[in-house]
This record gives sequence, C-alpha cells and structure tokens, in this order.
Amino acid sequence: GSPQDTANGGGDSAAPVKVGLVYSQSGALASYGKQYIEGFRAGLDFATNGTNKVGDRAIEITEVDDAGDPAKAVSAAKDLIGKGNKIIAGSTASGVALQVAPIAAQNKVLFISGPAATDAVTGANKYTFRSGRQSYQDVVTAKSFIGDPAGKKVVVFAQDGAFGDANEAAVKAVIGGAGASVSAVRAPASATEFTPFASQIKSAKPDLLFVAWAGTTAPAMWQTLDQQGVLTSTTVVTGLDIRASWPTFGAAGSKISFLSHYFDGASDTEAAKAAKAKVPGGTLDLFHPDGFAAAQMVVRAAAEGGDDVDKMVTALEGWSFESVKGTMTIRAEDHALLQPMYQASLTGSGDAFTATAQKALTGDETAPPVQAMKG
Amino acid sequence: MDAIILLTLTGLGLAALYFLVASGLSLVFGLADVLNFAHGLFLGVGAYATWWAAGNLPGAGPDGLGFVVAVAFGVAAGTLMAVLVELVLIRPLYSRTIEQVLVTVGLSLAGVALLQATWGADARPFPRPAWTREVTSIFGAQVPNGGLLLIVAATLVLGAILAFLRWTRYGLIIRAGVENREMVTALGIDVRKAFTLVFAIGGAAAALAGALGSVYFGTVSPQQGGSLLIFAFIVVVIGGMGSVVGSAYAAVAVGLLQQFVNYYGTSGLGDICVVALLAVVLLLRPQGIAGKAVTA
Amino acid sequence: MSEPVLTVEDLSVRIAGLHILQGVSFTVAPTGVTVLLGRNGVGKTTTLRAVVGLTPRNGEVRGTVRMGAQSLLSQRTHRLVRGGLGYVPEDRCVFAGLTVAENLRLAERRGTTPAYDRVFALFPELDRRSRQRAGSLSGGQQQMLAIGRVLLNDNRLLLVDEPTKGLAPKVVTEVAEVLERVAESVPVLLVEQNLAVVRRLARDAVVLAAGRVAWTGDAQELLLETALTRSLLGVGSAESHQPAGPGADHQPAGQRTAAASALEDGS
Amino acid sequence: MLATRGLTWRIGEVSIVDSVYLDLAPGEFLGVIGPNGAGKTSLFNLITGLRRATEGRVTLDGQDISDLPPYRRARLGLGRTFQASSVFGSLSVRENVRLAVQAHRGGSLKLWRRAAADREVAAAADAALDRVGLAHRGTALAGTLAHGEKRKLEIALLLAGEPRVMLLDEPMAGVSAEDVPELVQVIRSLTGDSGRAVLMVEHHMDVILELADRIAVMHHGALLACDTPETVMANPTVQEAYLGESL
Amino acid sequence: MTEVKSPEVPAPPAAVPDELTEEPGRWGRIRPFLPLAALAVAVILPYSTLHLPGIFEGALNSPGTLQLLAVCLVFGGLAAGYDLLFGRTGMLSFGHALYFAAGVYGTDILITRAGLPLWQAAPLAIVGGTILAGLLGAVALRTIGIAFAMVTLAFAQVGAILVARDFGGLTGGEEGLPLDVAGLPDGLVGVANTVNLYWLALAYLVVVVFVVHRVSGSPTGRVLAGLRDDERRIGVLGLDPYRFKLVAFTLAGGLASAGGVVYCLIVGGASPHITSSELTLSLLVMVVLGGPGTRWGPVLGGILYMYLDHRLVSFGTSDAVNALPAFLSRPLSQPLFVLGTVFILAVYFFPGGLASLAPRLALLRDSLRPGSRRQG
Ligand SMILES: Nc1ncnc2c1ncn2[C@@H]1O[C@H](COP(=O)(O)OP(=O)(O)OP(=O)(O)O)[C@@H](O)[C@H]1O
Ligand SMILES: Nc1ncnc2c1ncn2[C@@H]1O[C@H](COP(=O)(O)OP(=O)(O)OP(=O)(O)O)[C@@H](O)[C@H]1O
Ligand SMILES: [Mg+2]
Ligand SMILES: [Mg+2]
Repeated sequence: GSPQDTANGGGDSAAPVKVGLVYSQSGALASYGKQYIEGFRAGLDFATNGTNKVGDRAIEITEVDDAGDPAKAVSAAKDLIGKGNKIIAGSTASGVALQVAPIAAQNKVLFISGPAATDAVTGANKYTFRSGRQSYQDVVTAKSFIGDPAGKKVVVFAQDGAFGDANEAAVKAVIGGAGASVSAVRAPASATEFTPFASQIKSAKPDLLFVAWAGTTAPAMWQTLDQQGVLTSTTVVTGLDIRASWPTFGAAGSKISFLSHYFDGASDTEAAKAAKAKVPGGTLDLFHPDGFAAAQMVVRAAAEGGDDVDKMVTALEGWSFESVKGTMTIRAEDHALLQPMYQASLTGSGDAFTATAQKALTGDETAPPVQAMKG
Repeated sequence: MDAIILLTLTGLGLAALYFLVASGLSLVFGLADVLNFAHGLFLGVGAYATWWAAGNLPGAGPDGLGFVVAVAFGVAAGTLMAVLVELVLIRPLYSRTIEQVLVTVGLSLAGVALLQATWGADARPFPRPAWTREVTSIFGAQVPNGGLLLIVAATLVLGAILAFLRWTRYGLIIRAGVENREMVTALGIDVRKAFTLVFAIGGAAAALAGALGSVYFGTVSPQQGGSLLIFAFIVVVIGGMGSVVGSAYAAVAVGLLQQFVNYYGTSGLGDICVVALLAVVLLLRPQGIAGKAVTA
Repeated sequence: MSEPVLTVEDLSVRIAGLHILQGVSFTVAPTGVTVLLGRNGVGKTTTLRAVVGLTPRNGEVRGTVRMGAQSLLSQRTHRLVRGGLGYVPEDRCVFAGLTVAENLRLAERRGTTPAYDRVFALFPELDRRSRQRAGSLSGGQQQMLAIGRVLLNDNRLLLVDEPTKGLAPKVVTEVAEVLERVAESVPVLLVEQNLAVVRRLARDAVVLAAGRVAWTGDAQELLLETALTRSLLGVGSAESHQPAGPGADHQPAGQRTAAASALEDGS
Repeated sequence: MLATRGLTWRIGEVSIVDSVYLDLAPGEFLGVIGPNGAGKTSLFNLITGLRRATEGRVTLDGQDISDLPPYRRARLGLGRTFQASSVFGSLSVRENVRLAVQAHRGGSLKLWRRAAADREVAAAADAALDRVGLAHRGTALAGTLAHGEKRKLEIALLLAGEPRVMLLDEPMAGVSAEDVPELVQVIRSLTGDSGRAVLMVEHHMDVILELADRIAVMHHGALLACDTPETVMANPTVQEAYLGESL
Repeated sequence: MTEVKSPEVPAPPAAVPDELTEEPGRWGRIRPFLPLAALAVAVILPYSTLHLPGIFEGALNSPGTLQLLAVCLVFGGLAAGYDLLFGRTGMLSFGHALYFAAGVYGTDILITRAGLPLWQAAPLAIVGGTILAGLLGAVALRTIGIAFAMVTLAFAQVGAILVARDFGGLTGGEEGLPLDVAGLPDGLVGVANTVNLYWLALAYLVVVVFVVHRVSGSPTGRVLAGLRDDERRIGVLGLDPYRFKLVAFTLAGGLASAGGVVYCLIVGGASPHITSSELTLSLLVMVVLGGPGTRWGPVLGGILYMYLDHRLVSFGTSDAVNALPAFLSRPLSQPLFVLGTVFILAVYFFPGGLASLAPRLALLRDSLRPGSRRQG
C-alpha cells in the first residue's frame, strides 16, 4: 500500500452509509453526550421509519468517544474519514466542534456539529452544519424578558473565556443594539467564592441581569447571588441546563427567569412524542433534540446526496423540517439552524423540580444575524 | 464599608476552606514528605460519603444531628481511605519518595475517574441544613452562614492539629522519620504506625474539608477536590512546607487577596495575584513564610 | 566459659547482586568489648546492619543470628531495639532537623525512665546545646549525640560502628572511657579503626577480610603479634607503641580461619 | 598565598568563627587542630564561600575573593574535601573524577562534544584514581562505596582539580589503619611540587605531626595559637583542651 | 547566599546516563544499530497495510493509525526532552507544559491570527518558546527543590490563566483555536496527507533523542549528571551550577516548543488543556513509566502513555467492556481509571520503568545460562 491512499468509501449503491459520531462518552460532558446519542438513535428511528435504512442502504454508525479532548476528536475524525465515512456528527464540546470543522472542510466530508453552542460553528465552512442551538439564540430569547430594552440597564455576568465573550458580545449586539446600555461583570470560570462579583452586580443596579455560566461552580454562584439579594432586586435571566442540575438551584430556582433550549414538555410535536417513546426513561432533556435533529439531517443528506458530499450540502442548505422542538430551518447562507426557543420557569423543592414553558419563540424570532461563510 | 466587611468575612471563609484542604496536605507533606496528589480524592471521598450517608444511612440526614452523623460518616470514610492508601500503596514504597508521589498521581487519576464512573460527572445537590444557606447580618453585611461554619471548623482543626503535634511524640517521630527512617526504627520506634497515623489525620482533614466545602458550594462533583487542590498546594508552599501555622497564615493571605482583587480589579486578576504572591514569596524566602532555613 | 550474648552463624549478605558477606560466623562474649576489625569495605558495617535488620531493600540475608536463644533475623528492627539491642550507626545519623533535646527525646523508650543524668554526665556538651539543631552540631558533637542517644536506655547489647571517627584526641579518650565504663555492664560489639582504642578496650577480636572471618580470638594477643597484625590489618609495629613484650614469639591462641590462610596463599 | 583577615561568622549572638587571621605561604603545609565544634569546618566553609562571612576578608594571591561565589573561588585555585563525604553517588567512581578533571580543564559548556572521547581527561582521571589507590573500583557506583573508599575518592576529586590551595577536612577519618600511610604519602606529595599550599584539619595527631610545617589551633572559633608543631604540642592549653591524656 | 534545604525534591531514582558508560562486549557492538533498525522500520511503516486488530483501528497506513502514531511520537520526544530536566539533571519542573503550549499557541496564533506562513511561524515560535524558557528559568532557578517546582508551576499557571482569559480573542479561550490551514503547505493538509505529519513527528522524535543523547554524553551532560547528585560539590569543583541548570532548562524548553509546533500541525489547532499542569504531570508519569535518565525509557513511556490515553477511550466503549457487569464496566469505561491503575501497577512492578526491563531480562537470561554466574 502507499501512505497516501486512504481506504475508499463505497461508491456502489448497496454499500452502507457510513456515519461517524464523535462525541463525549466520558469526561466532563459525558451526560450531554449521553442525551445526544439517545436523541440520535430516536431521530434515526423516526427519520427512517424504524428501518435504519436510506433507500436500500443501511446506515452504519461508528461511535467514537473524544472525552471532550479536541486532539482525540481530531484523531478520531481522521480515522473515520480515512475509513470512508462521508458524514461526521457529534461534538459535544465547543472546542471539539471548532477543531473538527476545518478537518471536514479540508477533506470534503459533511460535519454536523452537536450540542456545542459556540457561535463560531455557524458559517465556519461549507461542509459544517449544526444540529443544536447557538449562544446567540439564547441571548435573543433572554431579550424577550424585558420588553422594550430602550434605556434599560443590562448587566451580563459571564465567565472568562470564549463562552463568556460570545455571550457578552451577543448581549451587546442584541439587547444593546436595541437601545439598552450593557455592561459586563466577568469572573474566572474556576472561581469558588462569588461575593465580590455579586457585590459588583448589586451596586450596578441593573434592570436585567443576564447570567452565562456553565460548569460545576454554578450552584455556588447562584447561592451567592441569592444570599446577596441580587435575585430579588432585579430580573435575572439565564439558560436552563440539563434536568439533573435543576435541584442545585435550590431556593434560587424560583427567582430566576429561564431561557431554554429544551426541556421535557416544552413542545408537543410528533417528533417529540416519538423521541419520548424511544429514549430510555421516557423523559426528554436538553440535548435530546440535538441528536434527534442530527439524525434527521444525516438521513436527509444520505437520501439526497448519496455519496456525493456536495450534493448533501445542497440538500441540507435551506431545508426545513419538523423536529422535536418544532420547525427547524437550515439557513442556506451560513448553516445557522433556526429553531424555536423557550421561556421557562422552575418550581418545586428538594429533588423534585418542574419546568414550565412560559412562552415559545419561533425560529425566525430568534434568528442570529447572517454570517459570511468563512471557508 | 459594608463591602469591606463583607469581602473580609467571605474572604476569611474562603481562607478557611483553603486551610481545611491545605492542613491535611501540609501535615502529610511536611511530616511524611509525600506530596499527596490524591488529597483531592480524599476530599471527594469525604464529600460523596457524606452525601451518600445523608440519603441512605439510618440516623443520618440533611439536618440537625443527622447531618452531624452524616459528616462523621464522611470523615470516617475519608480516614479509612487514607489509611488503606498508606498501607497498601505508600508503605511498600517507603524511601522511594518520587514513586510515592507518582502513586498518588496515579491514584488521583484513577480514583476521581472511579467517582465519576459511580456517580456521574455532573454536580449533585448536597444535603445540608437549611441554615447553612442563609446569611447572618454582621454590621450590615450579609455574610453566608456556610462561610462562618468553615471559619469555625478551620479554627478547630488548626487547634487540634497543633495539640496533636505539641502533646504527642508523633510529630517528632515523623519529622525524624522523614529524615532517616531507618534510624528511627533503630531507636526502637515503629515508624510505620506513625506514618499511617499521619495519613489518617490527613485523610480525616481532607474528608472534613470535602464535606464542609460541599455544604458551602451546595453540590458535590468528582472534580471538586482537584480544583481546590491547586490552591491548597499554593497555600502549603507559601506557608512553608509542613508548617500548619504557616499554612493558616498563607490561607488567610490568599483568601483575602483573591477576594479583594476580584472585587476591585478585573476578572482573573485575583488568581494571577495569588500566583504572583507565590512566586514572590518563594523567590524572597524559598522556604516559605514559616519554614525554617535549614543549613547543611 | 559462659554463653555468648550474640551468636552469628554463617551469615551471608548479598546486596544488588554483590556477595558482600560470605558466611561469617563469630560470637560476642557476655561481658566486655568484642571488636570487629578489617580494612575499608570489608563488610564490617554490613555485618552490624544485618544484625539489627537494616539491610537495604535490594539485599538478601542468609544464616542465623541469635541473641541468647532468640533468633534475630526474622524480627523487625524496632522490636530488636526495644528488646535491648542498641545501635550506634557509622555515619551518626542524628536527625539534622531536630534539636539535640528532640533527638534525645526520640530515643526514650516507653515504660522505662530515660537516664538523662548518665548521658549528660558523659557529655555535658549535649546538655548545653540542647536547643541547637543537631544538623548544625560539629562532627564530634554529633557523634556524642549518637552515642548518648543509645545510652539513654538500658541495653543487653550495644553495636557501635566507628564511634571515634572524627573526634579530637581528647574526646577519643573520653569516648573510649565511656565505652569502657559502659562495657562493664553491657557487652559491646565495636567496629573501630583506631588501634589505640582497640588496645584499650577490646577483649575479643574478630577480623574480617573480603567478606569472611579471617581470624578470631583474644584481641590483646592479636595486637601483640606483629606479623599477624601486619598480615591481617596491614599495620606494622610502628603503629603499636607497646613493646612486643615477653611473648614475642608466643603463638596467639586465636584461630586463623581457613579463609585467612587461603587469602595469604593467594597473594 | 591564602590569607584571612579577621574572618568572623556569627549566628545570632554566637561567634562560630571569631576574627581569624591566617596566612598560608606557597608550599606550606598548615595543620589545623582543635576540639570538636571549634569551628574548623566552618572556617573552611567561609574560605571556600559556601558560607558568607559576617565580617572579615579572604584573599588569594592578594586578590580579595570574599564576595565571590564558591565556583569562582574554585576556579582561582581553591580546592577542598568535605568532612562528610560528598561524592556524586549515582555516577561511577571514574566518572566522578573525570567530572572533576573536566571542571578544572574547562570546556564543560560544550553541548556537542563526546565527553568520553576526551582521552586527556580520562588519563588524568585515571592517574588521580591511581594515586589514591581506587583504580580497581573505577566502575563501581560512588554511592555504594564503603566509607573509607569514599574518603579516598574525595581526595581523588581534589587531586583532579589540581588546585593551588587545598583545604582537607579530616581526610583520614574512617580510613582503615592499613591505608593511612599510603594516604599520608599521597597528601605529602600534594605540596611537594610547585609551591602548592595545604590547609588540613585532622584529629589523627601522628598524621598532623608527620605532615604539617605549622599547626594552627582553634578553640571556640578563635585562633588559639599558630606555630611550629613542637611549640604547639608543648602548649599547656592545647594539651588540656585538645589532646587530653593520651590513650 | 542563602542555602536552603527544603524537604528535598525527590530525586529521580538513580540511573547512570548510558552515554557516560562505555559499553563493552558483543552486545555492545550490536546495540547501537538497534535504534537505527527501529528507525528504519518506523520510516517505512506507512507503506504497510498490515492490520493489527485490537492494537490499531485500521491498517498501519490508515490515516487514523498514522495520526495516533504521530501524536504518540511527539509525546515520546516531549518526554525525552523533559527527562533532560528531570531524569538527567534532577530538576523537578511542574511547568514544562508552558513551553510546549508556547510552541502550540505561538505557531497557531502566528499562522491563524497574524497570517504568517509556516516557515516563518515555526522558527519564531520555537525561538520565542526558548527565550521564554530562558527568561523564566533565570528567575525560577534562584530557588531549588520543591520551591523550584512550585515557582515553575506558578509560571505555567499564569500561562494557563492567560490562555483561558482569551485576551484580545487571541487564544480562543476554552474553545481553543483551530489552525488556519490556508498558510500551510498542501502536503500538511488533509487526511490523505496524515502520513507527512507522521514523518514530521518521527523526525521531531529523532531530533530530540539525538540532541538529548549528544548533550548527555557531552561534557555538559556530565556536569548535569553531577548536579543531580550534589549541587554544592559542583560549585566547589569550580562550575557554576546556576548556569548549567539554566542551559538544561532552556534547552528542554526549546525542545518542548519545537514539539508544540509539530503537535499544532498534527492536531490542527490549539486547545487550552495543553497549558494545564496536568500535562506536566503526565510528562512526569511518562518519564517514570519509561525509566528516568535512560536513553529510551522516556521515549517509550511517552509513546505508551499517549497510546493508552487514546486507545483506552475506545476500549472503554467497546462491546467487550459493556458486556461486563456494571461494577466492572463502569470503571473500565473511564480511560483515566484504567490509565491510573496501569500506572500504579507499573510503579510497583517496574520500579526503574520500562527501561529496567531489559537488564532484568538479561539478568534472567544470564542466570538461566549455567556457568555464567560471576564468582563472589
Ligand atoms: N547498598 C549497597 N549497594 C552496593 N554495595 C554496597 C552497599 N552497601 C555496601 N556495599 C559494599 O559492600 C562492601 C562492604 O561495605 P561496608 O560498609 O560493610 O564496609 P566496612 O567494612 O564498614 O568499611 P569501612 O571501614 O570503610 O566503613 C563495600 O565494598 C561496599 O561497596
Ligand atoms: N548553622 C549553624 N547554626 C548554629 N550553629 C552552628 C551552625 N553551623 C555550625 N554551628 C556550630 O558551630 C560550631 C563549629 O562547627 P564546625 O563544624 O565548624 O566544627 P569543627 O571544628 O569542624 O568540629 P569537628 O572537628 O567536630 O568537625 C559548632 O559548635 C556547631 O554546633
Ligand atoms: Mg563501615
Ligand atoms: Mg569539622
């Protein structure tokens, strides 16, 4: 053999459609990954009517754990591409999504990013799509909580780093752009004691506080905001995380206005019913829809594109479909996935919390601005 | 003014947490000369054991006496774990310090992964008495009770460790044992027992820190111990290897510094200042604040 | 002849694959000083350490060592020491980081009263410097501490490895006196290079050569016999200030072992 | 050649070394005696720069070296041995000496040369080992040597550096009686050629008397006397404080 | 001069540098050619379609396998470079990841943000990383022992914080920074060209091993070995310990930066976990796993560690593991659990690391062969 030749993916029509899923089965985001794959299986079932076939071609899934590490994900992606996979999906972590996307472009394979919320995946390149929401859509949903932003004072409380940057920028663009004055309080993601930040926020006296915080320190952060009276002094908006995290809000939970990507009961579509019936435990959670939509996109790509990746791309661009959350549209220009978003509130105590949808925003209402395609 | 009181008291709470973590580390490091990377694991074991006990152990619960029982169970679990680690892993490698350190590195990797495999990577709500979530108003500052609890506990632990070192011979034996283990046995002392005891105390302190830290954070997660560990290392080193009192001073310095810089400066500066403090202290006084300069 | 306090039979020690002791046998009499002699590297220290159970991890010990009826090799060091075996190591091994007082306190044994007066009477310096860190003591002071540490307790047998090394002549004399007095009540197995000290203290001698016993017998006779001291210890009469004495040609009662003869034949 | 001017080292209130004035002429062999704890080793540490003097100066060939770090002093020709053998335990005996030779000859900061290929260094090292009678132990790890052998290695390390002023700290301690005369010869040969000077601390009086041109007596950090062996030995204070009754 | 004896840095288990011992005998004459043979095999390996089931996912020349091997080789080299500090000079640095990260982020930022071509970015990153190591080393080396370990840790921690803070959007914070391949030669882009990355990594490894080998066998290497044992003694011999340690530190830093450049190309970007102290810790683990202070030990340790690190992930999710009862399959599905356990066992059963296996086997062979016993 020669070092340059890669195994050739089947061109003949009965060969299976090879799909590689690179996502976190272990590591910090393992539970996101678990929801994703459950959603994916349900979605595949739904989209192929239980046959797992596109036409007469079976869909052959290879799952690879990236443990949240981009280096492992890149290795895995290269391996999968080398073995003839024309479709890669997954990426639980934003870092993984950003590093796999260029690989997809370099090798002209389809990449459908998963739960990774970073805005940078949108418009990354022609071959990269996303099956989940992005930070910008969160922020637009948050904006819906304050009515007319003009003249209002908004504070963003976010952790350091790209996730915080993206949220701060989005708030400045979306809410600030609508006339509010936006300032930011930033804190290290590793902080353990939040009183200084709570004090800063409190003394800023905002009309709306937007909190963008991910990670294990979140409960301590909420408790401090609550104890220092921030939660009662203003409207606080944040994203609703996976179900397992709800009890960690404790008493603070009922004082926060949530924007939500998804929670069980947020929608009642056909797809949601199908997903609910299929996922273990029968309760949907934050990232089930992402996996579900990814599977639908995979099936669509394979059905329309065969083995031709460019055709797959054309087939997906501009495609609208009914998914768990409702109607989703892949915007042709930058592959943003327009989708409904929700306002929610949390009630309950102890370990038993329930989220209720206050309002659903349509995909158009939460559409991020169009990006120029980078590659 | 309010802000200063609030920041000082919460800073002391943070310092107390750092000290709780650092005390066991400092003891084991200073006396047994083992830089224990598995300390974070002991912390995790203590926290998870308390969490488990509050839900499952008869007599234990999230409130009142039940909570005390749960914490006691957690501390016992941490102690047991530490003793086992010493007996099974550390002891056979005695006088091979580097290998001992490496074993604790391996253990921290494997142990935390095991916690994660058993209870998942996500944070779990931690059972705790309602009053720990509340605040006490001190001169107009709303000071979290969890922080006050940490301060009290840290003071007690400091006293207990000092008493142990002062009133028993173990401190002496272990300090000597670190220098020359053989010679201590040649004086007719079972040095192994002393080392096991130090590990037990270190484990107990870690487990207590884990349990009370979780009360403070409101959650348990497998990674919690590890992320506190780096600050504990810094505290131990600034304070001077093995000086528990030094660790206490250093913890206060680090906690207050972090708190005030985070309030008055920009984000992330607090951590950088702590690291800078470490570098400066070590460059000016390589043996740490309370460490003794040893001449050779 | 009364029972020996220590019996070493066919002691073999290998360290890191090197056969350092190759079947050493000797006994230590229940009173007085038995001295273990030999050139550098011959295995004297190794012998003492094997007796107290301090052979390094990569070492392997065979043979028997008995104190009275009790076998020593299977026991852990701290038990042996608590059972009355005192050991003064070659390189002093004081705890550099601890003060003199702490070093002494460490040597106290539970259930007995430490004989501080005995130690301070012998070494008043230790009393004066009780708060100094042992690491900053001069070499000689460290040696005093190392000996004093063992004398704090009553022992059944003392193993002392080169106690006069690095000591000022005056202190050498003092240490020798101390050991002499100690030996009145406790038997001592002594490793010593200073022949003047040997001459003053030793009753019996064991000479090692190349990991084997080359000679055992009465120490004074060994020293008297110039030819023998020269061949075994490499020291001529220039070193022994004593006149050869009446029995210059008298055959010492000690036994040259086969190993010694073999050695001489070989050279 | 080497001179100390009021060399003093204090820890707190205590003077460990107390205003020592010493002069060492080229080719001279100066013995240093004194009770244990008199400050002999400390004096060596001050001269070689391992400790900084509280007061006083050290000069070598008229040059003030008081503020130089140990390695600069060594390069000016000051060599020493340690009372507690300090050899490179994980290197072979031969490699120990080669390192010392190389340190002396320069060129240690050559990253791209094969050290083992330097025959001159090897030869000089073997010669030094030969002189102390350790040639047969060349391949043993220095850390596993018996005590007396380490003492000899110490001297070999010193020889390898060909220093002009040599400070020997109890070279005979622990050396078996058989090897003492041999080692005395080695040490005697140190001064034989080219005006090297030796400062030697030793408790073996016969060795000191055999070798030293003059003897300095230290007591409580101060220099009690510094004179010919006969005068010193006759000094009643020395007799009382240091020698005591002979055995 | 304040001389401080803080609780000693655990010195690595003594190993005489191979380079400083003459190798006698028949075996000695064959031995130098073994690495060449191994190198030859490594060079032509991508031409093989051999399939090693269980060991690699695909054939040897499949991109996935080559990618994995490339990562392993880089870490082999990185561990060998770190060993120059740890195993050969006895300096315990907890901040080595910083210089590696400087190479990775330096290259990435220069190419992606500043738009430089690779041939300019790579040397700049290496030079920058080396200078950084020199400067920080000059400060850190004022301390010794554990204090030194902690100061290096502190510097590296600042590096990690700066990367995570994402100043000016340079580093991409926790999301990392994918490499803009527009500035790269075509031969380094695309899955089909993974083999070139593999060869690049192999070249890096060879360079590091050669440099470390030469340096250890040089007069300087001899001094470094001496420093490991007794720093004071080196000073009294007339050598400035500080200077030699700084040379070793800077050189090791430079080698790590070079490794960073290669790694950046292989992975196609930078992500913040390479700045963490955990990376330094894993370097330590690699070196010890292999055998500190030996020529091949750290290389093997690095390769093996990275191999396990990558492969255990798929082992953990394999059907064989999933079929086990939960109390077994759960831990086994955590790569770190397996890796940690393997490591502990290795520390126990191969105290001198993998490198100690060879002499042990030789000992075994000798003892089985009658008549070859050495006389006492
Ligand atoms: N740990 C060890 N590893 C390898 N060899 C060793 C070890 N310990 C001792 N040896 C060797 O064993 C031999 C005997 O050493 P030992 O210390 O018993 O001699 P000694 O008679 O006490 O000598 P000295 O009079 O110099 O103190 C020496 O050759 C020494 O190199
Ligand atoms: N760092 C220190 N702190 C306190 N005292 C010290 C220190 N270093 C040395 N001393 C004291 O200084 C005195 C001189 O010590 P030094 O080692 O110089 O003696 P010495 O003359 O070499 O004795 P010896 O012949 O026993 O080796 C001793 O009393 C010692 O205890
Ligand atoms: Mg000896
Ligand atoms: Mg001295």
